[in-house]
Amino acid sequence: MKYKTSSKVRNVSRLKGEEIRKVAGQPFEWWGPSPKEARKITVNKQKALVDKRISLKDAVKKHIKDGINIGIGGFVNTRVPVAIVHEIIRQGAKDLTLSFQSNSICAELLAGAMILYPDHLNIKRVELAWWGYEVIGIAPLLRHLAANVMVQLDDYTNYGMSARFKAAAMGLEFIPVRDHGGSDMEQLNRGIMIKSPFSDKNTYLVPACYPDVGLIHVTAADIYGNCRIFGPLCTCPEIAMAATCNIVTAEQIISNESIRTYPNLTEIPYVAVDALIEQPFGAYPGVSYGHYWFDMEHIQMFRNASEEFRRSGNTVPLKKYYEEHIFSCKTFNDFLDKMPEPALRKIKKFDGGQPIIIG
Amino acid sequence: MKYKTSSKVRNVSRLKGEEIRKVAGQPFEWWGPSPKEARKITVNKQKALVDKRISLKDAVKKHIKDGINIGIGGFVNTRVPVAIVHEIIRQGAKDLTLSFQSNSICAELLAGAMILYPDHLNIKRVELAWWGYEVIGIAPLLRHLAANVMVQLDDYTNYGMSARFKAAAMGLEFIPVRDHGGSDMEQLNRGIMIKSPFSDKNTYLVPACYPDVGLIHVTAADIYGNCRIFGPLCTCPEIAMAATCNIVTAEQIISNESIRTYPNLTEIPYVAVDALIEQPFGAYPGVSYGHYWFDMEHIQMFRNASEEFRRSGNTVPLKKYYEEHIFSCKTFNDFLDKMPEPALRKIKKFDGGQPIIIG
Amino acid sequence: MPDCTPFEMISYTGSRVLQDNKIVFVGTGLPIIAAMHAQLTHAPGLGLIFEAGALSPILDIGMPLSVGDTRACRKACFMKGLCAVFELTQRGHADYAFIGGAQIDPYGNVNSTFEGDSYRKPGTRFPGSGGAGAMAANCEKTIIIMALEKRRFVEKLDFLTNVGFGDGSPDFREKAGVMGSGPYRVITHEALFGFDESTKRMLLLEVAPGKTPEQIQEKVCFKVLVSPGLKKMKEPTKEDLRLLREVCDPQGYFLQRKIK
Amino acid sequence: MPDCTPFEMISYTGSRVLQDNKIVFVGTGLPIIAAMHAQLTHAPGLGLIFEAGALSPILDIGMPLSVGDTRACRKACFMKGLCAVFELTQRGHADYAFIGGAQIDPYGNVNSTFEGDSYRKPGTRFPGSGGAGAMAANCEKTIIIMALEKRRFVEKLDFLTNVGFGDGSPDFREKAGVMGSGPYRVITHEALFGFDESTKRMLLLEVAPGKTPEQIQEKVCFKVLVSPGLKKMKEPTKEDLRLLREVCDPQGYFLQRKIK
Repeated sequence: MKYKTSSKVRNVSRLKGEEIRKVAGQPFEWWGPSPKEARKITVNKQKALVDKRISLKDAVKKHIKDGINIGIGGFVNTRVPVAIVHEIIRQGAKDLTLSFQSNSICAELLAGAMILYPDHLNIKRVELAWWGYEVIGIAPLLRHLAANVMVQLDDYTNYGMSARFKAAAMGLEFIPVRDHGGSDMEQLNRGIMIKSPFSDKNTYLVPACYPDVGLIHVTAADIYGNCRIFGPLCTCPEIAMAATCNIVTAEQIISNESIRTYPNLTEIPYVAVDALIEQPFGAYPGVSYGHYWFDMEHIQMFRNASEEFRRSGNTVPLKKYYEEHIFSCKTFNDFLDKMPEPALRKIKKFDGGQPIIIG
Repeated sequence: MKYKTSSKVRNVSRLKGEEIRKVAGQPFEWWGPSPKEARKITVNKQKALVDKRISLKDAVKKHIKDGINIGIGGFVNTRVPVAIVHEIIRQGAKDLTLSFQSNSICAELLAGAMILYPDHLNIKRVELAWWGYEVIGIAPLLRHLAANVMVQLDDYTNYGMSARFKAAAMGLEFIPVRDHGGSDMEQLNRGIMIKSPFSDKNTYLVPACYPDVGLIHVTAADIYGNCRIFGPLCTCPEIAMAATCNIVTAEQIISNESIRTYPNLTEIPYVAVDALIEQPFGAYPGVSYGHYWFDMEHIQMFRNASEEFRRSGNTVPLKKYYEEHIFSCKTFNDFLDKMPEPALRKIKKFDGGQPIIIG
Repeated sequence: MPDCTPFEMISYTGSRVLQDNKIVFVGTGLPIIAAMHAQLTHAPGLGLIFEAGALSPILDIGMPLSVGDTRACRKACFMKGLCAVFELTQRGHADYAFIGGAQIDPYGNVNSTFEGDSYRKPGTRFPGSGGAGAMAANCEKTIIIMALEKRRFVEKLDFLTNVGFGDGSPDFREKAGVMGSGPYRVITHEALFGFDESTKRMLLLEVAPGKTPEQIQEKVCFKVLVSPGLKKMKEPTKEDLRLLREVCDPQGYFLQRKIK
Repeated sequence: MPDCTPFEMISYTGSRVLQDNKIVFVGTGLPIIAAMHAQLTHAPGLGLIFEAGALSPILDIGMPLSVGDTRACRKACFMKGLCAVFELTQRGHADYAFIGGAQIDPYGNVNSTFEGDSYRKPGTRFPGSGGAGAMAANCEKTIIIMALEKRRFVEKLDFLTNVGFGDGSPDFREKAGVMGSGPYRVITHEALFGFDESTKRMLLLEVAPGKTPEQIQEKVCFKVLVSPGLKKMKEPTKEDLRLLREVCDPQGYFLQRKIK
């Protein structure tokens, strides 16, 4: 199937033919609900405006099941759903598929949990574009998982993953993109090159990505789940519409009256939201535009523990992080309470004060 | 080509086989710039933040040429670019292709100009979803043009046309949709049914629509062309990104500082805008959310003149409309000056006062 | 029964068909009136989609006269553009499509493109598919409003604009690549139709008081199946009529029109 | 010439390469610094795109440390998400891509996925394509920053992540379905490369003062073509260095790092 049409990329790199054939020989498979299944789940939902607020603990208990595909919102350190990820780690889940464009702390936290507590939480495969810390460095735990063949990876570009969520948000099976072609991703990932029926030109199609559950952190939401996002939207609106269920944390709950005063500002409509939690600092130590910048020192502290594990196999500092910051906390607020007040004050100040509309 | 794959729609209706084959026998053809040509035009543009303001007269003189595809923004009576259409009618243009989802007054005004002054302005073909006045009635001049085979029509759904502009905004050749299949539009329009390479299921693809020039009316813009739109966005952001050039009228010019304070509110970025005109009431007699409702009496007056022509062939009332309201006006403000003040007061009041952010 | 106009009967019946806590994608005119009435009575949790871009507005300054009209966006929860709401629909968020048209055939296919013998040279050109084609394809259930007239209820359409069950074959919609389950109800002032599950043909479910299935058949070109559980159409109460006349369409834009 | 670090030389050269009134799609680190320097000197009309969603921000509260960082959106003209900015790029609005990577081959293809013999069992896994794959495909011209080291300038990549000229055949990019015209410059601290028009292979355009083409060749695995018009790389002035050190990256996050 893979080779019905292709670019001329074969043999440009050292990528081995047998590896390519191995992957290409597999029939195409959805790594989450198929488009038809995803639609059916949506069709069968109640569409009423109801209060979606619930505790994070109950939300995760209700929606995070073994074997599901979890779509992670945000981008690298931006509006990443850290509070939700902490709770998933506390409760555990197996055979997960993760889907995201670029992530740092959320992906590493889940990877670390898998390394330390494999019977409690583990990741089977990841569809992604990028996994790292940008200025802070590479992702040690990804490197460990990859080198030890502990997860299956499926590589796309940031646009490719975004377009895959977008295709799902549109209710489609696939969407054409102008990238991947001519790279080894074309040879390995689950996209397919076709000839455009309009021009006969090679055109790469990426399959839609419908997560079972999307994890999204937003600037503000009303109790029904109508969400405002200020700053970069990342791929959050698309992931939320793509997923068959969404757990959303919001920096603050605002009134439905405010939402209805400026309906143009709603980036995710209530119909997509299943569980809503007011969680200030819900993306901490990541950044949330209009509220706080990222806490580089905290991220470095966790990364240092991860890097020490990768280099030496010493799990002590890493374990200490999980015990102290996740397992000994009942809620994300318990974790935040352990953070030094000056650190939080500093990241609030660093936000820069570009205004957001939450009235 | 058309019949490589198709639904089972053949012979469900009385649509004649020879008519279908006639259309399907034609090779696929872009009705405006091809995706490659459109990209090239964009690549060669200067990308600087420069003051885009110009008179409407000069904008039309510069950008509206014979033979081009004009993408009309707005939807039915909503934020329709009436001021720009008046100027196009004043200056004239030949062999036009029009592209829009649903339109009323703009399409009828152009059609009427073609009927009355065919050597001055004429339309060769229209790609569309809907042409009418909703509550006010059918579009008499469309009916006249169609019955007399004066234009070629290519029919899609409102989503189909929107998706076609969206595909162009994304720089693509085509986009999959979940409609048209199983209807006679599948047999006649320029979309193509394929088998999805992911599921082998029938999937309809519509070709992107790249207008040469987009006509857009917005709520507010800064001098560089960063545009805010409140109320329904219709397909305006997509048309603006699809077109290789855009003429934009704005109810009001706002400061670049304001734009930069709330960058999330910009719906069309400056890079898409070539000519900008501050034109209060630029969509009149259509509606512009936050500013005014539509003027049903004025629309009825024009439609009555059109309907009289359709029924009786009498061009006098229609000609009177064009002479009085377009040709005897140097600018759109001259036209507005002829409108009774109470009518404008009334439609302002009918807007309802949902707030917009223009500070 | 208080006197009611044909369009009042249609609106009231449309309202009855809509369930609470669902989302209905409405077109201009009677669909809006039916949805407003439903919200005011048995379905306060009904959400509306208007195709210019609004989800779940509150229609508190009057009935919208256009689906792109400011009134149709009034106090919406979410408002973007056509792409956003039609994609909500493709993704499964719209329970009902509420469409009209010029002709309907036994399988719930609808023509809103032209009447006559030729697409290229139409006898009467209509406005076109508009939103109806996408709604009929991808809202979960399609409700069609149509005046009960022989020229409208035809064996074969002049043009199939908005997809129903096609030729009635079980896989027609799947082969068409559309997602919704298809036609659900056809509402006229004298009869309410559903569709027979196995043949996908129109099935008479209810007739107006004083009417017989035979009288309905006379106004339909194709053979009408009659439900074994045939019922009488419920009539609007005085209060229903007050709501329709005073709240939903006080100017009578739609309700006071005449059926030819 | 004042003393300058390798990364200062790269940033300054990056700045030189960027024309005024164009739009550059920047990644974290040196690309941002180069673009900031260009805006401060010869290209005040240069616009920036950050992939989390910002177009043409004003970086007046410091250098962004992440492309999704609040600072990267500061006073932007337009801010949506990844889809919006990558689609601007597919549509032709981004003149330059500014990317890095772990390995580069003679045709300007870049690896940022893994080092080793197997995709499934990589020796060293890198972060992945991220935005670079889409930028290299669809920005009009691709600028690549790379430390000049033999292990990086290789004959064949372990993995081709971000498309350049592929195997150098004239229709490679067309057959790949990508839109941009491809690799434009490769910037190192000791050499600036372009590409030969006919062979699509890397072409030495400029060398750092005191360096010879032979010395550059020693650090590159493949045969380096040398431009007949070979030039000396321009060095930053004191004022350039002040801007780089005091305005662009006062904390030295990127400029003070060492090349291994």
